[in-house]
Amino acid sequence: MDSTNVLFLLIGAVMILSMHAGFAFLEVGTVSKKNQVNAFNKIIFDWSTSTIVYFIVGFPLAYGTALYVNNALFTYNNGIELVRFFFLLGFAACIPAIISGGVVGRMKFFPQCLAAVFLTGIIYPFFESLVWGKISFMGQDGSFFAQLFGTSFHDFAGSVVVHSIGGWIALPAIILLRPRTGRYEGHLDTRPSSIPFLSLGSWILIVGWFGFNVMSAQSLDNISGLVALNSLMAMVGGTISSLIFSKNDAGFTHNGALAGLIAICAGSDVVHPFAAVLIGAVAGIIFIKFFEFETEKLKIDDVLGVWPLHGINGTWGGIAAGIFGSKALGGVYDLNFFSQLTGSLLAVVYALAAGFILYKVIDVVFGLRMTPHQEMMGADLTFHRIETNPEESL
Amino acid sequence: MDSTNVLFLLIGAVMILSMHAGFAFLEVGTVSKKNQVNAFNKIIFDWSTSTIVYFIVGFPLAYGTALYVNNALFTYNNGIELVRFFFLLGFAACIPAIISGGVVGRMKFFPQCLAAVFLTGIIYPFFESLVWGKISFMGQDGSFFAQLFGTSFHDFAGSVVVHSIGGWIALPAIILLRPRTGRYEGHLDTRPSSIPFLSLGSWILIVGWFGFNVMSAQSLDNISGLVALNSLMAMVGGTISSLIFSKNDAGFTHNGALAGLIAICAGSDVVHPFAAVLIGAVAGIIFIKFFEFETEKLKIDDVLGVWPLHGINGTWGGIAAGIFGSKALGGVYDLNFFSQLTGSLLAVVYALAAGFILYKVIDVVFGLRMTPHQEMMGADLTFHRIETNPEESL
Amino acid sequence: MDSTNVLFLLIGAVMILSMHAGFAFLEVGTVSKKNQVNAFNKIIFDWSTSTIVYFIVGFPLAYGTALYVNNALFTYNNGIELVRFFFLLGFAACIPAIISGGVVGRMKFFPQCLAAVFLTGIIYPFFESLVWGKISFMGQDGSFFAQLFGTSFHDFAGSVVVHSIGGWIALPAIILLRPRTGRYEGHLDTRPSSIPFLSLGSWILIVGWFGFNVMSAQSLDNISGLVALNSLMAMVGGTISSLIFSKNDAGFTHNGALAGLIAICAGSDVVHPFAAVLIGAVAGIIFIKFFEFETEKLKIDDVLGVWPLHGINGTWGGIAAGIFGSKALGGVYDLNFFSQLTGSLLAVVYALAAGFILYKVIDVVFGLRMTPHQEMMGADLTFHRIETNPEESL
Amino acid sequence: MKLIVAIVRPEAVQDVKDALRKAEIHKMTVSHVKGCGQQMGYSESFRGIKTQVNLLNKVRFEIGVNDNFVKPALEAIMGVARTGKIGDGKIFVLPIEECYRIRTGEDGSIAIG
Amino acid sequence: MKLIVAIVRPEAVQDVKDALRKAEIHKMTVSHVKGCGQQMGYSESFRGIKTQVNLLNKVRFEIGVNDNFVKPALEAIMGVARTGKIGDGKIFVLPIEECYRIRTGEDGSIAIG
Amino acid sequence: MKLIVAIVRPEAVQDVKDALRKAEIHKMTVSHVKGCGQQMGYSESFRGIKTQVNLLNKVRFEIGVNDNFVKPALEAIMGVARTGKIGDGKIFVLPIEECYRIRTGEDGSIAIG
Ligand SMILES: Nc1ncnc2c1ncn2[C@@H]1O[C@H](COP(=O)(O)OP(=O)(O)O)[C@@H](O)[C@H]1O
Ligand SMILES: Nc1ncnc2c1ncn2[C@@H]1O[C@H](COP(=O)(O)OP(=O)(O)O)[C@@H](O)[C@H]1O
Ligand SMILES: Nc1ncnc2c1ncn2[C@@H]1O[C@H](COP(=O)(O)OP(=O)(O)O)[C@@H](O)[C@H]1O
Repeated sequence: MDSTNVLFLLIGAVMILSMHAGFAFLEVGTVSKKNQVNAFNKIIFDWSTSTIVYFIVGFPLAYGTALYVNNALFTYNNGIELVRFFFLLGFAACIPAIISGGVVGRMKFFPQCLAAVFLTGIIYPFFESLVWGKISFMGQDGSFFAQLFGTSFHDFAGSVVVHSIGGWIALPAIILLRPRTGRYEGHLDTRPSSIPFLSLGSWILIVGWFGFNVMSAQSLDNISGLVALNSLMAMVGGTISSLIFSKNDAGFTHNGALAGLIAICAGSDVVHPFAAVLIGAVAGIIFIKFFEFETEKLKIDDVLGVWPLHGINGTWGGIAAGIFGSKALGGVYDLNFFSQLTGSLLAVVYALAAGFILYKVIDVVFGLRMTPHQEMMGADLTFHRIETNPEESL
Repeated sequence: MDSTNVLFLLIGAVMILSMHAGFAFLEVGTVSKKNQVNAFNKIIFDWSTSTIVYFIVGFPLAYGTALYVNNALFTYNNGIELVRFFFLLGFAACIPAIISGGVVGRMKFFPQCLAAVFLTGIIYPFFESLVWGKISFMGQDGSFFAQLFGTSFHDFAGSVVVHSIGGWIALPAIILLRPRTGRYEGHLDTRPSSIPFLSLGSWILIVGWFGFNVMSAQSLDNISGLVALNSLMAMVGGTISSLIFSKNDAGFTHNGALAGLIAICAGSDVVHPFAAVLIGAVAGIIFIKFFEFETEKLKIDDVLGVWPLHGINGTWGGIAAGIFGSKALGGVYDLNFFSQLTGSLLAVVYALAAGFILYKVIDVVFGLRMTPHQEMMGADLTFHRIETNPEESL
Repeated sequence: MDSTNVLFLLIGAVMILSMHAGFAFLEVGTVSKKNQVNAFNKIIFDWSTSTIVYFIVGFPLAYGTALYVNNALFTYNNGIELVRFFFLLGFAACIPAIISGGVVGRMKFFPQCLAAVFLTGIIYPFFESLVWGKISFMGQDGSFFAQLFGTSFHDFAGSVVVHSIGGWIALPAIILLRPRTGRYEGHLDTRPSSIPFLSLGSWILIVGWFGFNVMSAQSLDNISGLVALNSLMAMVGGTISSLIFSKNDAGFTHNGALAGLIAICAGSDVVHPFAAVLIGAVAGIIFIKFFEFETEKLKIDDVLGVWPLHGINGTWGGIAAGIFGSKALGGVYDLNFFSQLTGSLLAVVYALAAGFILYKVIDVVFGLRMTPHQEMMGADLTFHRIETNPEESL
Repeated sequence: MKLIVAIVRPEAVQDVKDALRKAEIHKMTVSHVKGCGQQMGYSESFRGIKTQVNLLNKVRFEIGVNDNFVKPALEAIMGVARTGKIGDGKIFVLPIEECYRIRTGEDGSIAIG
Repeated sequence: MKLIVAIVRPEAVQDVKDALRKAEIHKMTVSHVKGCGQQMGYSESFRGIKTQVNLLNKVRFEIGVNDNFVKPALEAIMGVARTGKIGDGKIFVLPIEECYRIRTGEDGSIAIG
Repeated sequence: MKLIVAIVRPEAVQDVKDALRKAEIHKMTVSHVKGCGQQMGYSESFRGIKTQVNLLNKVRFEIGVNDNFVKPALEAIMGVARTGKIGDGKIFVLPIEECYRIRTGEDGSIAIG
């Protein structure tokens, strides 16, 4: 049975690993051609540093286990703790990958990598430990929240812990960084470089998401077909609503599928499939409306729209679980609305504060922003001395 | 054991989900650059509407289970019925994805989405129920066919039920729609936009196919290494024959692999691996010859060649199982040739009739065809107001 | 349990199959645009011929089982032997895929396919049988090496058997073929065609690699979380070291991840995760230094750098397992350094000899090299009569 | 010697090439361009942001010819590139002062053909 | 009749199109080009191999006009394409000897507009 | 002032740029084009459908120079772009009537360099 659980978690871990290629292609397709190479190197490097940092600091912080000092764990139960680390690392590494899409095109390479170190080493694992980990505060049976509200805060696969944390940390980073040069003076061409790469990224994320959600059961015995079905239903709801509301806009449609998946993570194990469709459909529209509000009204230059996509929809997912996670509405379990609401809002506050402090400090110490000339030349030439189709340049 | 079966079916379901990205990229690579975005939005939207429709109407029609009215199923045996739905949805959703490749470049967006609703809601599930489902007619033990021929109609993973139905429905749709403007007057450039995307699509389909075929066992106990090996062998046979016969043509080679996989679905659990090579090799040549016959002689403008690829090769697969599914020829089971032949032909008749009626009615009521000006501008600009590489336009 | 093992091996087999799409895209992205189509057709055709040849000749040679003459195996234990073949075929088929990247741009199509036949039919399986197969010489318990050194030669997932054999066979092939015209006279543009395709290839390989390594346990009971973690750690080590040492070069970074994975195959089940990071980090630097040494100093025109990547790093992996595979250094097993060293060097000698003879004979009999005019026009037009974006040509 | 610069519809390219060949004009340089004229452009939209795009795909021929070939070239092009709908394109004839064949170094009217 | 060939920064394209439209000049042919001038290039590097790339992205306008439109066109372009930093580009005015509208076969100054 | 339009092989581009630089010519506009001449084309085929493609990749240089720079420019280009095999390309010299530097508004021979 342990060997089976190792396989189970491993499949999830590898699927989440593959999602990082999805993050990369989604960014590559959405940004300007002069910032494509940078997206690739950034994502793979952030994944790599996150691995080291989360292994040494983050995972021990969240769960109390330092795998590297306990060789017995290497073989105990086929090494299941190692694979659990790998699986949970995938979640942690989403944080920098999410933020990356918001700050693209004008953030310096190493400061942004440095941020990843703190994000996956401390900021994310601390919150993680409050919900899933060793600090019995929000999500654990008998935790503070459980005592306060009667039911603990429920976030099955990370709407709040992963997506909202990532998306809300991105917001201060994007604001501190200021818009790309010319973004609100009409000089900047904001059109995406490649719909096929955008779509490829979206598909890779969609497919990998089933590892993200289903394997969050963490043991095969607890696998739930409902989680799989609800993830599907929310993806479908997000796709349909955003396609219709955006009048068949390719960018919104592909992000709508992701919006649905983000929002369903929290309650995927408890809500009715029709509720999942609804949660996803609302998420698709949330993305459209808040993306326009953010980038046009507030003039916050969030390139991929990571705050509305991951931030607001993550929060929506946490709250929605509190609404639809109820037997009266066809669900299989009764969650507590106030527990969900409080937990979801707490994450917002934590993420905003942590994000502001982190990026402010890095900005003051190292500087976050590329020079105008670097920005004009593009991150690819600036940091990697290469264009995305090198053979074509003259 | 149930949890293991949930995992087993889920892996299959997710692999088939990923194949829809493959359908999209195969289409994107083969069509003109002005129809790429449309392929993406069409496939993801068809998948989404198919999910809803098959959940509410199609699956209950085929198997008698309405999952949404029976909350007990959400947790019964780890929710296995929900995952079975997801898995079988993948098959249903192939129907519009197959047809999409034939009608591309001149069909209006919403009529084609509407067709998907009827296809996955009624037309496909009805035939499915005759072979795999609750109407004991062709494929079930003790069904009408079993009584008539001594052995029931065998279609392990859908050569006939999925591919031939999809491919033969496409034929009347393509004919009703008429060729793209200028296609047979020499004005139309039929060259593909991108071999890399075509190849990517083909590879995604090839890889996902092993979920399609192997998980058709539907429970881990029944998993069959022979199914996996025969799928591989047919893919390889199709690749080799089509590469050689087409003198190394990249389009035929990549479709040849798919032709082999389509033809082996039906008999993959019963034939000898060498028979699988042969079935695949013949399928590769069938595609080449019938594609040329169809598009050059009959002047039917089947852009991706979905009728020869899925239609004829699906039928060939059903019949081939009747030939090679015999212990005398090294197989592991004796199928009945006439049962296979009759079943395969019945599918042709059903698909032609259903396809003709469906698309004729939609044509009369809503109109199927884009205007010549829309066609000239491309489906991307017409329906999505964007080009595939927006940043490059001036 | 057997059905579970069938699933286990099948997942590995399919993941390795997918890696061949990765080989294709890595090559496509790195070469000139005029050689892209060729990469696709070459890889899929090599895979196909390898399947047939390894099925009929190679696998029986290595393991003594001719699956096609023993129909009982088709159903015995859910056909597990068939899936084992599929899994091990994936390794064999890597040999031509590895070499392909070195000889690209000037090797004729059919001679290179012919080489694949001998490689996967005889040359690779013979060495394979010495380590993993029926000839008890190097890797088996009680083999010659085990007697000589006390511990047999250990190559868990093929650093030596697969990668070093492939990479070192490529070396004589590349030398015999001579550099591309103008390569060392400054006339040749060596810039890659597409970083996105290069990165896509790299990501597909990275993800698939976990099937390559983890499923090398060959039965679920033996699954090892340590193998998964160490693979991850080496990938991460290779990425980080090569990014830093190459000053953020996109080509080196993406190949560095692969370098780490190649080097860890041999010892992934025995070393400490920190040792894995180190092995990977060294591998990343080895690639950079030896690639420059090979292509600039030795003027060997190894287009993708397959000799330093797979050859030298494969050898390094075999030796590194002998260094870090020791309980004193935190590992879980004590390997013998001299056993590892001797085995790794033996592979070098065997591969160089076999590669030289094979390609020399093919060169003399059929000729390996394209004409200068063909080279100038590109392999795509020469062998496939098509360009990679056909619609764009005029 | 004249340089004929012709902007035509992408659909007409094969026919223009054939017509020129029939008129014994074998040498030309061709490129993808974008053009706007009486033909309407269109507006693009991505995630709610609209962009006015009024340039459509066209193909530009550049043909250096001796004076006596100007008329045949013009006739060849106009004969096949005309659909009668707006967007058919334009032809400009510019004077060439010198012409060189790089391969041989020849110049003048012998070099152009 | 003159052919105005203007090389401008990619960032200026929308403004140039608008300015021309305001000057009643609606017809043009545009293409992506690479240019070098006083502006510095850059060097690329891939897997240790450096390449000197000194051509930056520019956009080339080609506008056929009657003589009285030359001045408005030049003013329109220079009015919006100037940033004052090196790299702003050049305008060349070439003589056109003949001009034809393919759609109608019309020629001369009536055909150009 | 003259506009030198040179069509060369893609392989020659780096050498042409270097040669021009040595001849003190630093300003140019370059683009990818397709060309056909005495060099044979090829035919493509995809899924059984053949297309005649007779245009090969070339690179087009466009260099505005003052009259005294014409000869050095021609010599620089021909010196390095010549392989002696067909396909080497052509050079056309066209008259420029006016030239403007967008950055400063300067015109004439001072603006071109
Ligand atoms: N005066 C001009 N200068 C440059 N290009 C022109 C000019 N007039 C037309 N063109 C080119 O010809 C194409 C077709 O022109 P348009 O005015 O639409 O056609 P028509 O000549 O039929 O009215 C344009 O897209 C543009 O590329
Ligand atoms: N003499 C010329 N011939 C051809 N193109 C030129 C010439 N001078 C400038 N250009 C084009 O204009 C662009 C900007 O020129 P540059 O010299 O950098 O700007 P500036 O005129 O401000 O000094 C160049 O990249 C090139 O494309
Ligand atoms: N008269 C011409 N008009 C326009 N372009 C030409 C002309 N002659 C040659 N070219 C360009 O030069 C390239 C090489 O010409 P080609 O005739 O093959 O070489 P060669 O001059 O050595 O005979 C052609 O592909 C084309 O782009």
